[in-house]
Amino acid sequence: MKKELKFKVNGQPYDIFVEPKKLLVEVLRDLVGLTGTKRGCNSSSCGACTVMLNGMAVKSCSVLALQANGAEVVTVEGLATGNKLSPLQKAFLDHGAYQCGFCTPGMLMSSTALLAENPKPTKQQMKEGIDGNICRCTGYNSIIRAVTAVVKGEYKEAK
Amino acid sequence: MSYHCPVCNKVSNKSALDLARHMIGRGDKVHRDWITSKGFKYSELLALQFKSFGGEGFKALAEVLEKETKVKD
Amino acid sequence: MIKDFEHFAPKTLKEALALLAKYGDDCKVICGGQSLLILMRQGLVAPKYMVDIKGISELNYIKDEKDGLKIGATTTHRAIEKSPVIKKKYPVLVEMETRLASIQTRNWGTIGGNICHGDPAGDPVPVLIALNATLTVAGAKGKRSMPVENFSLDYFEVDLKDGELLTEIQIPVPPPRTSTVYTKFNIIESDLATVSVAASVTLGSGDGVCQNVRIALGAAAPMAIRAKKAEKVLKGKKITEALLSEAGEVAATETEPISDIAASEEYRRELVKVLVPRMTKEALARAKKA
Amino acid sequence: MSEYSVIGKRVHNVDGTEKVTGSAKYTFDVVMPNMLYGKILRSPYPHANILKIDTRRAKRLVGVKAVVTGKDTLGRKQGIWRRFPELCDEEILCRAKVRYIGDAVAAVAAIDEDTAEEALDLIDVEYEPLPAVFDPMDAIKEGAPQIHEGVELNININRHIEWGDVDEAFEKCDHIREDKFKCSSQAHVCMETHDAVASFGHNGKLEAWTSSQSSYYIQRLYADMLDMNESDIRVHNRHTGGGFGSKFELDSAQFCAAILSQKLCRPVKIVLTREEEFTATKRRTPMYYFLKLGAKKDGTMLAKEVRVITEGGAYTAMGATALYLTGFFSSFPYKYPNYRYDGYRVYTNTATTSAMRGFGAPQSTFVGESQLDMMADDLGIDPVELRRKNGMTPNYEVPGQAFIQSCGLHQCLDKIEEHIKKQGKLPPNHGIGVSAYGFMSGGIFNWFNTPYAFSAALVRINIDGKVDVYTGACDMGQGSNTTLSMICAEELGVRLEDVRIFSGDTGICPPDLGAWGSRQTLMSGNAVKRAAAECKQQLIEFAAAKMGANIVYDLDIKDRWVHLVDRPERGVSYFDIVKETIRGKDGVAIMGRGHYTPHRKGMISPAYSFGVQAAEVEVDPETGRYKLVNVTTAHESGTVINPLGIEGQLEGAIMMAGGYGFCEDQPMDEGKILNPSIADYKLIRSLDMPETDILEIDTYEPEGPFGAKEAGEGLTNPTAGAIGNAVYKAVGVRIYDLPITPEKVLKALKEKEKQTKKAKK
Repeated sequence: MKKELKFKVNGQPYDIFVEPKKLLVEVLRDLVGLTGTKRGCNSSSCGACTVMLNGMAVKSCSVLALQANGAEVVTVEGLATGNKLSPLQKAFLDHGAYQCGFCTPGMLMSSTALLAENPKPTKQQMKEGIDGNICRCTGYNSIIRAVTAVVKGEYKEAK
Repeated sequence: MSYHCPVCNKVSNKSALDLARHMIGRGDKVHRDWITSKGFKYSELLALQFKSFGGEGFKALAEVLEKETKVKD
Repeated sequence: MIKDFEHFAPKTLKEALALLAKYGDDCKVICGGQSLLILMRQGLVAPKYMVDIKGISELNYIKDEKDGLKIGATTTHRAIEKSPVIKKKYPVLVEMETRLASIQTRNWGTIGGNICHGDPAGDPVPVLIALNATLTVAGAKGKRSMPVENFSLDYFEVDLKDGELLTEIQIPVPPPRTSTVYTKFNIIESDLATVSVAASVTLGSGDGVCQNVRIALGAAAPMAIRAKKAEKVLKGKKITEALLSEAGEVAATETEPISDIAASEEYRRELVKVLVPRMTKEALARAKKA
Repeated sequence: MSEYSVIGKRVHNVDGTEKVTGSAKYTFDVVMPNMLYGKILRSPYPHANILKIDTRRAKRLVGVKAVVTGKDTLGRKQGIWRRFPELCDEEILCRAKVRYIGDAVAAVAAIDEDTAEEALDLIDVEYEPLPAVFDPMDAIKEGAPQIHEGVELNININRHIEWGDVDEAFEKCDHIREDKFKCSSQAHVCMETHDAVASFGHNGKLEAWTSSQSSYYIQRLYADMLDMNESDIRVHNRHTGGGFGSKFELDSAQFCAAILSQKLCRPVKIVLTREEEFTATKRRTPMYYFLKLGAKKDGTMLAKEVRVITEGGAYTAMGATALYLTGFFSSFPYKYPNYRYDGYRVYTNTATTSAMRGFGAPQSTFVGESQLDMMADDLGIDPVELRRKNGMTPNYEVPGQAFIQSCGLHQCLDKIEEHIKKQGKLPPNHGIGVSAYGFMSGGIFNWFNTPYAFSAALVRINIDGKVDVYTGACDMGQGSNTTLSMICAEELGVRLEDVRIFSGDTGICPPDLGAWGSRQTLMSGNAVKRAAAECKQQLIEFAAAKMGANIVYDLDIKDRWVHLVDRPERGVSYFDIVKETIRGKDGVAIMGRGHYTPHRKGMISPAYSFGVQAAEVEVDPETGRYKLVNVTTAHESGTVINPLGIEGQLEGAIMMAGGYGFCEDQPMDEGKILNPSIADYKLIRSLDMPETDILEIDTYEPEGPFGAKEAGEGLTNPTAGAIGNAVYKAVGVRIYDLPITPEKVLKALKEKEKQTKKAKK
């Protein structure tokens, strides 16, 4: 039977009842209605469902929704501040760090979590940061160039 | 001299072998039936062809075409 | 597709053990769930009750004590990977964790969950065997401890009696002039191991004799194993290239590898022959410097 | 300063802001009121008759609204080669017989996915298993099980290409090599799996949202299978999460959703699981390759003979084209005076093989470039030099096959040679392998049998000067929306942000054959350019009248400024002219129509792009494992319209083509794919990706818009061959079957060790 789930998504508090079997990604997409987070596999290996949970990048297809009780979740819809894109979003645009865009929400969340935890990662650490995310279009190097540009401070933080 | 395909209006002026390539290559029902009517099994011709280099399958058909479809112009 | 279940989220170990005793075989423990949820999504596991121990903070710790390192079962891989004290005193654990699956999996998955999943290709167990680690499990009838190498019984089967929970991993302080190294062979960097080797070497004082050696192999048998015969080839002797390759040959005979889409049986044995000497030599080199 | 103001600039993708904010809507995200969710029941048998399907239990499950089987369809057979009815052989929802593990036999629509999935287990299907055959070499033997009625030796189609006198030429060769290769299968792994929302109205018309590369094809194939007028069907292709050749044929998600929706007049959404994506959609064609190559001592290639047997899988799909193209590109990019190709596509009881990026050329390039390197070794000639000696040149005619206008192969060879020299002496166990390639910019053939122009576009200029482009082209991520918008802006002389593009919606966009064969930049680009030119002409006429300039002056528009070409300072604002033109045309918005169909062109394609790739690997000789260090590519594709786009295509191609050589494979057991998940199907990730450098070559293709040609699929051809040649250069072993795994490298090294020991005795 359903249990209460109280948590925040992109700063907005939610208090909803979910079946224990519900995964975090299902709650975000179907109940909270944020379809930016995608799903691309059934074996927790593609990373398209990556969101930030209490500041950490996690695969929302591999987290029970109820385990997010009391947590702060950030999805791709939460990256921009009002009508200002985040530095990473702007860098992705400039460097063509996406093509079909289906893995891009996951890539952005992994990169955002990486920089939140370590503002000056080495190139190897950047690659480790997105190694959990499969992209079939770009060949990853454009994403690494975008993250590098942000690390070098080429983009102002949106106030 | 040229060789006229007995089934469709394709004319090959090079050789019977060239016409054989056209007929087997086209591979539609009409061409296959004509080839079978000459006592060949279409799939056997193909089998001959892919078993080894040298285009043996086509040579076999070309001999028949040499006789039956040559036209002196 | 996951079948629905009743979800309990106990806050203390005591509560968790009570729940496990009450529901027995009908319930399953979930912590990070990084491996378990894959099985549940594919309908391979469908318990009626789930005891979610992710929130039990009393099992989430890294303690560096006089007699060694204590790690709580619900500690995440990432916490181990980023722990300064582990980086300083047990660097092999950090090297191992960095190549374990992905950052997302390491952020939420736990060391205890990984060990209890019992995958012979899992990264932590071979390293813990090489480090001579022990595990503590707790049940309604009390606690018991065992060397980590005895915990895995068979393919995805561990020594957890009904109603028991893994609570702690203990790693003894390594003797002086000791170094432990780990490597896993695969084609894609962050993939599961096709074969993995952990080696720990302790040097005698000043004479280059290998006072003690522990060699553990992953993905080379239904569970992670110690290559005891190979250890005997080296123990108490001065290490030479010939001895090292002999150890590799012997270790290969101790494996029962499977053939699967990643590699054939012969190739896994061949890799053991190459990686055991290579890693033992690496451990030896580092031990000299330690 | 290049004379273009929009083309060649590094611009953001026009749909970029939606994609980096997660607001881009894919079919995956479509939710409609009253919508149901569907699941498909698939055959567990590789070859079996369907005796009985009992759906009663499933229909009684609470929440199930409809269950359909083959009996609920018209029993038609679909195929993309509509001109050849005998090649349209796929029922999608099988009526009497299943032909591979994964063939669809029933579909359920329910209130949610879990209920639909549960209902699948309640459908009882009685199969009569038949003997099955999996390898093409077995399927062509006498007495092998017949997969399709009346098809002898399971030969689905055979193709022949020949010029010159091959047998005579081999007589004159100093050196002849015969080699045998095996090319493996590969999965597209689009991040968005196949999905569709089909919605029948009570008016009998169908509206569908689907992830697709050609909404017009889906519309037409729907019409065939449902016996409807194609214009009673509207297909939307919102954003698509990747296609790579897997999304322009009607698939089970689209068809079953439509059949279910037709019964209920409610929208039905079906999203294939990743496992279905691996097992029940199409994949790259595995091929057995037999090559015979003859050359003179000085390295001149005299004759090449190629025999190919491909694993066709259960149905024809686009496999027939792959068979033709692999034979055609086996001669690329060299001038063979005598050439013979025989290809056979053989039905097998495995998942159907069809189009995938490169479409037969990655296979022919891997085997061709591997053999060429071996020939270079035999003759003692440098591999680059051997390629330079035989390489195609501009305005070369592939005898009786194709006419090549622009060809920058030799500039690419020079640049790659320079790059290799710059690396200097490589560390031990490192090697750099070379691989040259050529590819087409869209195909001439019209096997789809549509009377429409290949590409069509409509451009409309509104009162505020803003431009709307309507094109049937489909953007699956390769960036055609951006490239086509740039072409329109450049032609009209406005800025990119003045252009808004509508694509892939068959309701409002003119038909276009869609995204395959790397055709859209050239073909859809030409259509958009001509439509924009038609609008420009109307503006120029009004501007000339208004300015009253001497008629000897030509007018042009650049950066929103209508001006005299010879006196650029004399002009008038584009925005003013637009208002006046509309007022002068009785208030009608300015419209332009453009279309493109290649006429009187060479057999295969209006234009060809070329390139050479150098891959560096580092091999661990004790385990056979090797690392992809660097892949450098000199690619020429005429004028580069969208630099960010072409760089993305190149790096993405290296991930896919590199994977084809390095790790990707679909091992099978009795027709069952053993690794149907992203966990088990090895893919290159960021840690495994090599450094990628691009050496841009400047060429101009007269046939293409502003001189542009393809940069989509050609780049997927060389990498497997470059890796194979690099491994040979590094440790001296040649691998003849893909993928090149460490196990194969070590086995070959051990073999070589045995040989040298024996030789010493």
